[in-house]
Amino acid sequence: MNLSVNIGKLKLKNPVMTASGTFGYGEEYSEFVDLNRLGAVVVKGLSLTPREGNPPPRIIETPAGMLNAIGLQNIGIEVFIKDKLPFLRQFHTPVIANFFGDTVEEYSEAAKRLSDIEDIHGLEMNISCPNKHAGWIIFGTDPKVTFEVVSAVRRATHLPLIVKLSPNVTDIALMAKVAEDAGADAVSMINTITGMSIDIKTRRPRLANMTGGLSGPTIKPIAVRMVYEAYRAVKIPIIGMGGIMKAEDAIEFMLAGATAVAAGTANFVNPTVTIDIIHGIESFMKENSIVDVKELIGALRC
Amino acid sequence: MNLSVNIGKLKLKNPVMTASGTFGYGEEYSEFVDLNRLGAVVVKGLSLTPREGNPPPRIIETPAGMLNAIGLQNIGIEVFIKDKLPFLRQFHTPVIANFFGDTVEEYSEAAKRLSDIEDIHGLEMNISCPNKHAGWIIFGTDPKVTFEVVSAVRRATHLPLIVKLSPNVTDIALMAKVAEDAGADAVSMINTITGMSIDIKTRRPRLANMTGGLSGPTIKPIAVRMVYEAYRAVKIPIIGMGGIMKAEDAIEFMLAGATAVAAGTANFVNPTVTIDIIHGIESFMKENSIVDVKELIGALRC
Amino acid sequence: MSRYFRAEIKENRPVDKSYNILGLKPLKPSREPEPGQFYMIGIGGEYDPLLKRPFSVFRKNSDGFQILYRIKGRGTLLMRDMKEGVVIDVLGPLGNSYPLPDKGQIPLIVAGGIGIASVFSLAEKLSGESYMFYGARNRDELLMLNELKGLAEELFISTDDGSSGRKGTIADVLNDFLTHPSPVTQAKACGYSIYACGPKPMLEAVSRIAIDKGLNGYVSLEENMACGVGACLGCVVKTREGYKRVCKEGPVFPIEEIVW
Amino acid sequence: MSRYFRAEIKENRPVDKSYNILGLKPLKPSREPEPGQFYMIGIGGEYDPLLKRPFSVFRKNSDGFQILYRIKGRGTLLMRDMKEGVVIDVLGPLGNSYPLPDKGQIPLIVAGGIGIASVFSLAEKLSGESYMFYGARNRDELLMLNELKGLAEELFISTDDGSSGRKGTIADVLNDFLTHPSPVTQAKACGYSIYACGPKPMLEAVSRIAIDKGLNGYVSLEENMACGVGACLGCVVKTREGYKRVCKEGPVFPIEEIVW
Ligand SMILES: Cc1cc2nc3c(=O)[nH]c(=O)nc-3n(C[C@H](O)[C@H](O)[C@H](O)COP(=O)(O)OP(=O)(O)OC[C@H]3O[C@@H](n4cnc5c(N)ncnc54)[C@H](O)[C@@H]3O)c2cc1C
Ligand SMILES: Cc1cc2nc3c(=O)[nH]c(=O)nc-3n(C[C@H](O)[C@H](O)[C@H](O)COP(=O)(O)OP(=O)(O)OC[C@H]3O[C@@H](n4cnc5c(N)ncnc54)[C@H](O)[C@@H]3O)c2cc1C
Ligand SMILES: Cc1cc2nc3c(=O)[nH]c(=O)nc-3n(C[C@H](O)[C@H](O)[C@H](O)COP(=O)(O)O)c2cc1C
Ligand SMILES: Cc1cc2nc3c(=O)[nH]c(=O)nc-3n(C[C@H](O)[C@H](O)[C@H](O)COP(=O)(O)O)c2cc1C
Ligand code: FES
Ligand code: FES
Repeated sequence: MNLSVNIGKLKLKNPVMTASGTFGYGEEYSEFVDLNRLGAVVVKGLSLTPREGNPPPRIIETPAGMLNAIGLQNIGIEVFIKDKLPFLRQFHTPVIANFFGDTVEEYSEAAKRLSDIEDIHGLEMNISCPNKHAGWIIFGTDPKVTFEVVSAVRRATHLPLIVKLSPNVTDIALMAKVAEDAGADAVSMINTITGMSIDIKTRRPRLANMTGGLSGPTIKPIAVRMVYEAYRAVKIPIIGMGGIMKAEDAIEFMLAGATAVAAGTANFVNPTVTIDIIHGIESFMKENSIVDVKELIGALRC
Repeated sequence: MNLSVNIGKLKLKNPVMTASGTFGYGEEYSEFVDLNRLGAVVVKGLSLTPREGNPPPRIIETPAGMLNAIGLQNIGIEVFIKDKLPFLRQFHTPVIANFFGDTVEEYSEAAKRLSDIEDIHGLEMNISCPNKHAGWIIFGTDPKVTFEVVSAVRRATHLPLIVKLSPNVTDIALMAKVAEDAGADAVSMINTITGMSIDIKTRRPRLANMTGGLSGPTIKPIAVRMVYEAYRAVKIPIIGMGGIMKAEDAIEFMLAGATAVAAGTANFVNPTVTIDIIHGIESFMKENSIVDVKELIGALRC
Repeated sequence: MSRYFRAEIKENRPVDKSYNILGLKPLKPSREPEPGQFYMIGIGGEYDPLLKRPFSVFRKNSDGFQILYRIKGRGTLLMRDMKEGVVIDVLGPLGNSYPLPDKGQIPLIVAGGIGIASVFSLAEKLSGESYMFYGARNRDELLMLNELKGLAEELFISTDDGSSGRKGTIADVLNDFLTHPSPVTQAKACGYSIYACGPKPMLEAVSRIAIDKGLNGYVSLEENMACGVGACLGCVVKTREGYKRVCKEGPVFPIEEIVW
Repeated sequence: MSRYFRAEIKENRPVDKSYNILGLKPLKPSREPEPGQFYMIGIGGEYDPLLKRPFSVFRKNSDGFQILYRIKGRGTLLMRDMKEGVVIDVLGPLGNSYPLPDKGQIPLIVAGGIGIASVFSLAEKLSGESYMFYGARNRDELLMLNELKGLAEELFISTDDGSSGRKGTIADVLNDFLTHPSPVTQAKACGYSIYACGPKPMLEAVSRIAIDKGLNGYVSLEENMACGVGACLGCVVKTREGYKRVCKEGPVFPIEEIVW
C-alpha cells in the first residue's frame, strides 16, 4: 500500500499535514503525536520580525466552528530558526515554513531568508494578509497583486512553493490559476473565511479585533467546493483543508482533487487527530482495495 | 414600544420576515404561524414560466447547517397569482415576491408583471442566478452585470425593490453599493454560500446537482460580517439573514446594521421561529428599556 | 390541535441490534396519525444535527404513538441514547396515508426491511384481511414477527441469505403468489391492491410486477427532508406530472405515477 | 502517561443551583495535577459545541479528580446533563501551578466566586497554614464552606449583598487584614504571599493592594481557549514582556507581570 504523494519536488510519506497556526511549531503537540508519522509539519506563520498580534479575546466558538483573530502573532524568522527549528530537525518529516509580509519586498526577503536554512523543506506563503502599500487590501483577493507577490517570491526561493489561497474571493479557480501562472508548485486551500460575532449585551464585537477567521467543520462544504473548482483549473497539486476532523473528511477532499490534506482546528478538539486520519486512510484503502492513495485524487464521479 | 421599520416606502409592523424559499407561499406554515404577526412574507422565488428544478437528492445536512440544490423549482408567476396570492391576500401583512430570470429581459419582464398585481407590496430580486447570455455566470458576482440587471428592473417597477446579494463575492460592500447606485430601495443578504459534499463510498456528490447552497447557523458569522461591511457602504436599508435561529441572532444582525431580518432554515427546525423571534425582540427591548427597535440598527460599539 | 408539539419519551428500547422502538407521549392533544403518515422528530444537540428526522408512525398506543427506527447515521445514533422522560420536539402527523382497498379487493402488503414500520399500522387497520410479504437481509433483521402473525391472513417471509423464509427477494415471493394464486384467494378476489414500503430497488420491482399484472397499488417513498410540510421543495420525487413532494403529495403514491 | 485520555464520569452532582461537581476517573494512568493546573474537558455533541472547556482541578480523590464548575453557557449546560458512567475526552493537567510560599511566608489565599475551584487544592496542600479570603455575590454562591473550615488558619468571608460575612468585596477584606494585621500573624510573618483567583476586577484590585503593600503574589487568569497546549496563541494576556499564553506560561502569573 502506497501512501506517499508529491508536492512539487517534495515527497511526503503520506498526504496528512498540519495546518499552519494550529500546530504551533510542532513541539506543542509532540507529546501526543509522533511527528515522524506525519506527511509534513507546517508551522505557524512567520514574518521577518516578531509580531505582537491582536489583543484578547482572540477566539470564540461558533456553531460547529470557531473564529480566530490571532493577528499573526509570531516570534519572527530568526528566533524560529534559533529556538524552534532545532527541535523539528530531530524528525525525518519535512518542515514547511508558513510565512507572510506587509509588502511584496517583505515577502521576498522572508522567502529568501527561509530558503537559506537547511531543514526547511518547503515554503507556504499566506496571502490572506493586508498589503501595506495598497490601503491594507488583502494580497490574496486581487489577481494582479497575487500574481505580483507570488512571482516575486518565486524568484526568491528554490524551495517548493505553496501558495495558501484566501477563500474570501469570487473566483477561487482564477486565484489558483494565477498562483500557478506565477510559478507556485502547489496551492493550499482554504484559509479561514472572514466572520464576525457580536455580544448583544455589550453591543461589542466578541473578538477584540472585530472580525476573525472562521474555521472548523462549519466551513468544510465551502472548502470542498473550492478544492473541486480549483482542481479543474490548475495542474499543480492542491493541499486541501477546512474542517477536516477525520479520515472520511480527508478522503472527501482528495476525491474533490486534493493531493494532500491538512488538519487545523481538529487538533484542538483531538490532539491525535493527524495520526487518527492517517490510520483511517489506511483502513479505507484496505477495505476498498486501493493500493496507491493517489488513486483517490480527483476521483469524484459526476 | 415601537417595532415598526421601513424598507423604502414599505412599512413593516416589525422587522421579522421570512426568507425566500424556506416558507413556501406562506400557506405551508399558516397552521403554525399567524401570518398577520409577521413583518412581511417573502415567497419562494418566481420566474416568468414554471421551473422543474433539480433532481433529488436536493438537500443534505452539514454540521450546523444544510446544503440545498432546489434549482429554483417554482410554479411560475401566473400560477402564483392565480393559486397562491388569494390566500395571502387574506392577511394584512405585506407580501414580497422574490423573483429571478435567465436574462436581463426576463428579470425586467417578471418585475413588470409582478408590479401590475395588487397585493404584491414589494419585490426581492434574486441575483444569485446564472446569466444565460454570459456563459451562465452568476448575475450577482460581476459588478457591471449586477448594475445592468438591477437598473433594468428598477425601470420596470414602481414597487419597493430589494436586491438579494450573493455572498460568493470578494467584496460584498461593493456589491451593495452597486445595487444602491442602480436604484435598489434595499439590499437583502446573505443568500446561500456555494458548497459541496461528497459521499466517499460512492465517490459521488451527495447532491444530484453537485453543488448546493449552504444555509443555517453555520453561515451566521459570515453573514453578520457581510451585513456589517455593507452597512458602512450604503445608505439604503439592509435586510439581514443567514443562520438566524432566535431573537438574539436577529438582534445581532440589527446591531451589525440590518434594518430588518429574515429567518430561513430556522423555519424547518422550528416552524414557529418567526413568532418566537418577534416575542424575543420584544422581551429584549423591555429588559433593556429600548422604546424603538430602530435604536438597534447599526448600534454596534467598536 | 397543532401538529407541532412537544412529546415525552415513554420508552426507547432495542428490538434488535440496530433497531429501536421509541414511544412518545404528546404533551398536548395532537392529531391521530393514519397508516402511512410520518413525524419529523427533533434530536437534541444545539445545532448539530440541525434538521429533524422523518419517521413513519409505527403504532398508536394509549400514551400516544410509537416509531420503529433503524440506527443508521449520526441522527439515529443520538436518538438511541435519548432517555425516558426526556421531552423532544415533534412535527406531525405529516403527509398522506394509504388509501383503503376498494370493496372486495384483497390488500397485499409488501414490506422490505425497515419498511415494515410504515405498513404495520395499515395491517392492523385492515384487521387480518391482508396478505403480507415481508423481506429482510437476514433472520435477525426480521422484526416484530410475533406481533405480525395475527395481523395478516397469511404472512410470507423472505431473506436475502435464506436464514428465514424463502431465500431471495420479497418481490419474487409476491410475483409467485400472483402468478400461482391459491384457490382461496382466487375465489375471494375482486382484484388485489398492493401497498409497498421498503428500499427503492424493491419498490421498483414491486411496481413492475403490479404494472405487469395490471394491478393497482401504492408505494411509500423516502427522500431527504428539511421542512416536512411542503415548504422547502427538498423532498421531491419524479412523477408523470413532474416533481412531487414526498412530505406533502406523498409519502404514499399510486404506483403508476412514479417515474423510476 | 499521556495528558490526553478518556475518563469515566463517577459523579456529576449539584452543590448549588448553578454549580456542579464533576468527578472523573481516568481510564488509563494519568499525571497527578498540581494546584492551579487545569483540564480541557470534552463535551458531547458531534461538532456543536466544538471546543473543549477549561476547568481547574478542584480536588484529587481516590478515583482521579474532581472539577467544580459553574453552569454558565451552553457548554456547561450540556455538561450538567452528562450522566454517571459516560466516558469523555480529557486533556491535562495543563499549565503551570501555584508556586509554594517561601519559608516563613504566610500564604494568603483570595478567591472570588468560582475562583474557589482553583485555590481549594492549594489550601489543602498548605494544610491549614493559609489565611483564606473568599467572596461571592451572595450567601448561596458561597460554596464548600464546611470543607473550607478546616483548610485554613482563618477563613474570611464577604458577599456583595451582605447576606453572609462582611458586605463588600473580598479585596476590601484583604486590604483591612493587611492594614491591621493581628498580633498573631504579625508575630509569625516573614512576609506574605498572595494567591488569587476570581473575576478580573477582583484580581486587579488584589494586585493593586499587593503592589501597594510591596507583597509578592500570584493571580490565576482566564481567557478563551482553543487548544490548551500553547499551539493556537488564542489565550494570551498582556504582560510586561508582551502577550503570554494563559494555557502555557499561566494560568498562574506573578502579580507584577500582568498589565491590566
Ligand atoms: C416519510 C419517511 C418515513 C420514514 N420512516 C422511517 C421509519 O419508520 N423508520 C426508520 O428507521 N426510518 C424511516 N425513514 C428513514 C429515516 O428518516 C432515516 O433513516 C433517518 O433520517 C436517518 O437519519 P440519520 O441521522 O441516522 O442518518 P444520516 O444518514 O446521518 O442522515 C443525514 C441526513 O440524511 C437524511 N436521511 C438519511 N437517510 C434518509 C432516508 N432514508 N430518508 C430520508 N432522509 C434520510 C436524514 O434525515 C438527515 O437529514 C423514513 C424516511 C421518510 C422520508
Ligand atoms: C484556566 C481556566 C480554569 C478555569 N477553571 C474553572 C473552574 O474550575 N470552574 C468553572 O466553573 N469555570 C472555570 N473556568 C471558566 C470556564 O472555562 C468557563 O466558564 C466555561 O468554559 C464556560 O463554558 P460555556 O460553554 O458554559 O460558556 P459559553 O460562554 O457558552 O462558552 C463559549 C466559549 O467561551 C469560552 N469561555 C466562556 N467563558 C470563559 C471563561 N471564563 N474562561 C475561559 N473560556 C471561557 C468557552 O470555553 C467556550 O469556548 C476556567 C477557565 C480557565 C481559562
Ligand atoms: C488559531 C488559528 C491560527 C491560524 N494561523 C494561520 C497562520 O498563521 N497562517 C496561515 O496560513 N493560516 C493560519 N490559519 C488557517 C489554518 O491553517 C487553516 O487554513 C484554516 O483554519 C482552515 O482549516 P481548519 O478548518 O481545519 O482549521 C490559522 C487557523 C487557526 C484556527
Ligand atoms: C431550501 C432553500 C430554498 C431557498 N430558495 C431561495 C429562493 O428561491 N430565492 C432566494 O432568493 N433565496 C432562496 N434561499 C435562500 C434563503 O432565502 C436565505 O437567503 C438563506 O437560506 C440564508 O438564510 P438562513 O441561513 O436563515 O436559511 C433558499 C434557501 C433554502 C435553504
Ligand atoms: S421536506 Fe420540505 S418540501 Fe418536503
Ligand atoms: S489555548 Fe491555545 S495557546 Fe492557549
